[in-house]
Amino acid sequence: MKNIVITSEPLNSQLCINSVADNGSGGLVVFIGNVRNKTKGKEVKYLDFEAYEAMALKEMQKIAREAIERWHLYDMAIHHRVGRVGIGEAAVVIACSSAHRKESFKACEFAIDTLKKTVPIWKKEVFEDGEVWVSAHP
Amino acid sequence: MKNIVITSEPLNSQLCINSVADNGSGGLVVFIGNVRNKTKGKEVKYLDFEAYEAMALKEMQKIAREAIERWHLYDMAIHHRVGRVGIGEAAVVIACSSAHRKESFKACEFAIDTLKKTVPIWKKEVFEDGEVWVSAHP
Amino acid sequence: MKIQIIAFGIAKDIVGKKQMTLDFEGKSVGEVRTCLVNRFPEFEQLASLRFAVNTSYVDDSFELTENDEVVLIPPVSGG
Amino acid sequence: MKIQIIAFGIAKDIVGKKQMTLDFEGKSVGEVRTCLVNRFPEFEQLASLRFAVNTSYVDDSFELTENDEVVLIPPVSGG
Repeated sequence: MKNIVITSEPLNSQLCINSVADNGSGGLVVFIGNVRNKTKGKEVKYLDFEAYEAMALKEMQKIAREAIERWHLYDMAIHHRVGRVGIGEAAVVIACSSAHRKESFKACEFAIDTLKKTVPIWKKEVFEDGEVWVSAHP
Repeated sequence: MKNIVITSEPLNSQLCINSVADNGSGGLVVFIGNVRNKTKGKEVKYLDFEAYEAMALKEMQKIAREAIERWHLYDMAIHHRVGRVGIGEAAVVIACSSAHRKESFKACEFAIDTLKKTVPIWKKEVFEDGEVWVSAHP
Repeated sequence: MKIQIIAFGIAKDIVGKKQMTLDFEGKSVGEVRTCLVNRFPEFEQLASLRFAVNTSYVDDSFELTENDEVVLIPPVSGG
Repeated sequence: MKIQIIAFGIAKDIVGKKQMTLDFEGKSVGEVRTCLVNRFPEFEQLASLRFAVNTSYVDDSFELTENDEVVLIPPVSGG
């Protein structure tokens, strides 16, 4: 699936959007997850993402396939960045298109919610004085 | 409000997205309404949008202000195109950003739903053999 | 009373021009509506017809002043 | 039985390397879990620890074969 991408290059949201745009589609919804400058009030220098790539791609494909089927989408694209990602840069871009906008909103939210639960990608927050694997501990 | 725009130039969704991106914002949701090639199975040549511009800008500002307040957004931008808009081109782009993604999804959907009810903009579908003001008749 | 009418979208097609002077009996927006429907029966076939004064929606009870600009808002279809 | 362990994220920090051979008693993933927690008590402090074989999640009852590759999946945090 050319729409499911893991890359260490900066994400291009326009490219992701274009890959699901279709002359027949009226509504297109996009989610962009940007790296925040703070976590619990503490300044973040940058994030470092690690992926178990073969499995992550497979799980991302599963999400897209399920979303397309469940909400009758024209298409869905999921692009995830790995490696070092700076503040304000996109870590993930998800775009989907459908004849009616309600379906795209639901499908896009489902995709990011599910990605955060099932896709084997890990992020480490790097601070001035140390680093932490996000969500590792309860 | 520089984020509320009516223009006869092609919309640049990246510009709209950038205008609400903020180092503090984790979740960014974008809606893009593209012109469809068909309506009820009939081929559309292009759309022609007319706006009562002073009032349309005011109503769009109202929507953004209400959404920002209700869902504690960082920001919202609404760009609407007028004049002749070709198939596959964007008629509207709405982008918003918030600390948590759920709020952005809700706010973005509220904005496009409300825009379609309250903002004085009219679209005419132009076919090979005539033209129709959309939704004018019950 | 004489007012200025400004028409958009299909309303412009129905009255045949963007702008016109309307001389009507009464002073409320509701009476403008009645006068318009009588003169242009096609308005009755629209899904809705709203009015705006000073870039705000007004309802039928709104009272007009001589030479007010009243904007005809047929069903909107932006987005 | 001997299997290959591949570790990501914090699991890699806990075992101290990306890849290792594990010699454990039994044949199920659950028994791998017990062996790992005994050897690296820090695993007990994680919010979760899942396992994957052949790029699919497997549960604790999954039975392994000699030299299988078992991937340790600590709590994911993509997006």
